[in-house]
Amino acid sequence: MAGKIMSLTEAAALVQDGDLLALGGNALTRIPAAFVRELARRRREGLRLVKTAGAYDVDLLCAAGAVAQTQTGYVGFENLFGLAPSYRRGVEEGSVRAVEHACSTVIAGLRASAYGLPSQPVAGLDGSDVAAHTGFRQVKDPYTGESVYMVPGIRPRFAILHVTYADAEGNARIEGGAFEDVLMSRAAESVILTAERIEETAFFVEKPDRTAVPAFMVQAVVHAPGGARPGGCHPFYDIDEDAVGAYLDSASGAESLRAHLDSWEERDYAGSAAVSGDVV
Amino acid sequence: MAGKIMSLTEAAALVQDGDLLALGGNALTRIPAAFVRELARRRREGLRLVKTAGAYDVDLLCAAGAVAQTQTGYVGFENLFGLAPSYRRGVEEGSVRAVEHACSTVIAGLRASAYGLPSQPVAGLDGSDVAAHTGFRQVKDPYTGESVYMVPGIRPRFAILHVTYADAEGNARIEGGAFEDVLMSRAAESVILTAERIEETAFFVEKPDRTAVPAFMVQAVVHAPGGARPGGCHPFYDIDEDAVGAYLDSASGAESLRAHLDSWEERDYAGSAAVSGDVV
Amino acid sequence: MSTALREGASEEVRAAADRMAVFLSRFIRDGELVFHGVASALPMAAMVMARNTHAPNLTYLNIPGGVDPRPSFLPGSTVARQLMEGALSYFTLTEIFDLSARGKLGLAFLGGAQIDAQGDMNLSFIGDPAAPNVRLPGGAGSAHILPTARRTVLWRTVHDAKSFPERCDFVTASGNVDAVVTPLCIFEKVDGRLRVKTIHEGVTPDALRAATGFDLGDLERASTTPEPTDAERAALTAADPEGVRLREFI
Amino acid sequence: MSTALREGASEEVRAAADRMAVFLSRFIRDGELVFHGVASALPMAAMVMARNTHAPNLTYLNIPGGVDPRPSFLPGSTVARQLMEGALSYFTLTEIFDLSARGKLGLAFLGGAQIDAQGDMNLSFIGDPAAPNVRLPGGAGSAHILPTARRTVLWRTVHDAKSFPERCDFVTASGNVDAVVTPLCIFEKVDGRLRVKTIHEGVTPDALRAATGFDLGDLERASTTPEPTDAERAALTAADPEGVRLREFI
Repeated sequence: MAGKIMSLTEAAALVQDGDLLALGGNALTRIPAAFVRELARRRREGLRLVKTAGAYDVDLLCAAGAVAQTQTGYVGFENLFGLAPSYRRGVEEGSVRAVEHACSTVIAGLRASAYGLPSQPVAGLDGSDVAAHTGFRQVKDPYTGESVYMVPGIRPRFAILHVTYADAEGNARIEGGAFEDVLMSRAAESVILTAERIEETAFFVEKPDRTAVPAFMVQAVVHAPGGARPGGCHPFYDIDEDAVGAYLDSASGAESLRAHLDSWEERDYAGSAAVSGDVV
Repeated sequence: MAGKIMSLTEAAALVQDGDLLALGGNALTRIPAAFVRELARRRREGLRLVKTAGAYDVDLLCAAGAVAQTQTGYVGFENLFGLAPSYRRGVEEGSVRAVEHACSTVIAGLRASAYGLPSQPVAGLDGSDVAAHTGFRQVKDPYTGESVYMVPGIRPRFAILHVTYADAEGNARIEGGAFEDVLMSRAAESVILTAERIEETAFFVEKPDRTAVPAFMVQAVVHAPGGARPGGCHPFYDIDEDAVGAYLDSASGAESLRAHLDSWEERDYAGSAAVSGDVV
Repeated sequence: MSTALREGASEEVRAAADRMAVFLSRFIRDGELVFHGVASALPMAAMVMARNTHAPNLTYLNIPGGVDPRPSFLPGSTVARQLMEGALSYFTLTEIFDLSARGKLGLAFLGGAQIDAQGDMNLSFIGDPAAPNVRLPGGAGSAHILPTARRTVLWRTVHDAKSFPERCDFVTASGNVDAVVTPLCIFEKVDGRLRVKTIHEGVTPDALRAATGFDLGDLERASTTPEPTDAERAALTAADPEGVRLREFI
Repeated sequence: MSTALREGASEEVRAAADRMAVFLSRFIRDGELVFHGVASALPMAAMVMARNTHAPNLTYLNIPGGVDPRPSFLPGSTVARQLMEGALSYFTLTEIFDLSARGKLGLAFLGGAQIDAQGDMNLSFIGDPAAPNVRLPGGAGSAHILPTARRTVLWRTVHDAKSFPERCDFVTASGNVDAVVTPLCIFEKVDGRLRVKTIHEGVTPDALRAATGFDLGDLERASTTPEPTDAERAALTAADPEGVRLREFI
């Protein structure tokens, strides 16, 4: 089992400064947490992030100074911890450009790319300042004459997805909510998977209808058990609220952020080592 | 178990002359054959049909004089039996208006309705006469300035889907190829299911990810074992080539078509009876 | 932790949370398709409660995608896996937006950091959007859902003049607002403007005016919001025994 | 029935079917994403054969949606459930169109009732489209795939002047045609026009000209199509033992 499996460090090195990245999962569920920590350790800069609802993943990269732009519908810690402090600071200080979206316009932009279109019409937005603020343009529908908002294509360089199961070739199964992961995989130029478990290909042949991402779309597979922590990943673990709180305490300064990243390093690298041993 | 279960005859009576119907399945696989036979028996007229690739279902309704218009990418019997004789005759004689589509433009039209849009852009069609012939219009993309074809929304009155399993409320599971059935269920105003097997709701709770159509979209559920015959329905039966051939022999005249419909009547009604007995 | 939350909350906060959950639940009609999104502990509790009381046939939709889930407990994140437990089918957020866009979503609950006199809401920026004093989280799906869902009900757990201005600093979403539920009152939208429908027990008109940034006009038509009944309180406690709804007040 | 087909077919038809399947398979590159659609028995046989010979890493895509299926037998309908057996994932027709639209579909095989001198094809109407002499089945996905797939290879089992006119009566699809495979020759598209690349063994230039409705120009550059090798014949028989490919010739 070699295939597309690589270490977390190798996979993170595929990401270049300035890349547009779609991050899978939603809020604190099935987020590519280990991967974004590695991007922060590698001191990536100028990243542009796409997500419907972000939390730890978007905030941590903002805390690390890695983010130039976000295209999101929501970034925050819900009723658990409220606003995302580093995201908020980045936007308020002007270092992070927040391109204001509705979750539905993020989806429309991803659909445009997935469908090979320059832009995708979207319903809604009536009466909202979002369209004018962000610069969504309208066309007249050629049949009805009504005005329709078009969202320009969002074509991430990579979709970064933390999945429940993957094989070495990149077939991926997601348990629990799939959110926008499947659409992101289609919209992106390529896909990097981190996976709780690496399985043999026979595992996917058994339930092909459960394969959310087919291997031919995937460039890299990282074995990352616990890779969504401190978020949750069904059926293995729930959101770790204490650990999320610890992150929020540490995100205020460069030094404490470094300590946070260090404290996760051993766990983040555990899978990569295991792949050439136990899992093969 | 009452729910939305009704007899084939009752469900067919929901369809009015002139309705726009999306027919599930593809070619000779998992087609709503029993349902279209019942529409022919009930002498429906002026129906407009939507399908990517049709065969027996579209041809039989043309043979019965029930069809005013088709929006299809393909109608034929593949390498098994070639052209669809009654569809062909209807179009050539002018009684059936064939709105020429690519399968992808049928999908785009369904997407428009599913997404609540008046029309949906679509890639491809360059150099083809289809767009001009059918009247697909272009808009200039408001970001790139390039011309993009828009397909007007296709909003069927009903999606008629033959599914593998359904419960009395209308949750539906499809085994094997799902084709455009899921999209049709979203694009249509309402859904009529015919199902090989009626299952308890617990069956769907066990594998909710396999529920292709949620109950809240469905208006009627018909128990129709063998309801795709002479087409195939995984995992229960394959295409019955001899029976397809027998249909093609009978489709040439009104009398032989009547005999064909009569010969299927007992089998077509078998399920409806069973529902109030065995299955409850 | 949730138990600690409940134990630690003041009597006043517990009463406010109970009231708001119950009042939200009353807007749910039996048989309706009902959606809540991210950061929506109160509507989550209200929907589970409503299903066990007056709306047994509601269809419960949420972001993880579980249709009509039977969560073993109510999670602190309203995007957590518990909202898929016992579901009959999965229906993703993308599908929910499409459903709403084609006019088939019955009711959606949406929160706002500011809700103005027109019933428009802001979850984007406080101050100048070009150089904001506060970058808020963003409106999630609200700009899409508010104008396309058949009905929406807004809520906010803080009722003060900054939260209820004459006009939002930025209109994140605008649309089909049926009602706004706050700790002090319930607004309805009439002729494009919020009007107080009922005032909660113990809230004086003067206190309500002082806490609201826009002119409430004549309050004589406003009646008193019927307090949660014993049956409603019991159903709420059964639906949310750990008091997750209190998280919105921390 | 398929066995009966094989037994009943003439030597000549069997030779033509074998040649065309083998020649189609040669266009498949290892590692490529390859698609065939409805009514495509020859490409189906060619793809299964290629996977067992020079293109073990092709990704096989089809309308039922089975990715890389291992069919227990080749079905008469190329939309049948056998094309999902042993698949690793499901990838619907809708997904395949999208894949092609974003430039990621490697190779598609598409048939045509007419294929003209420009390499455009017709599966819609013979005669005036407004009042056709023959209503053909329609082009299925071809109008989308031909201009968006990286490469397409067309085929037609009948090579006569009506099937290969200077211009189609109706252009159902036009686009990235790499080659056209017929029972007589292989065309390639050069500077927007079909040119004979190779002529099959035993076919004279005069016979080819007589069977083609457009001017073939100079045929001196055309070489002879290498006959199927013994290894290719064996692989084809192993891939399609029942001779489903013969169905295209009935």
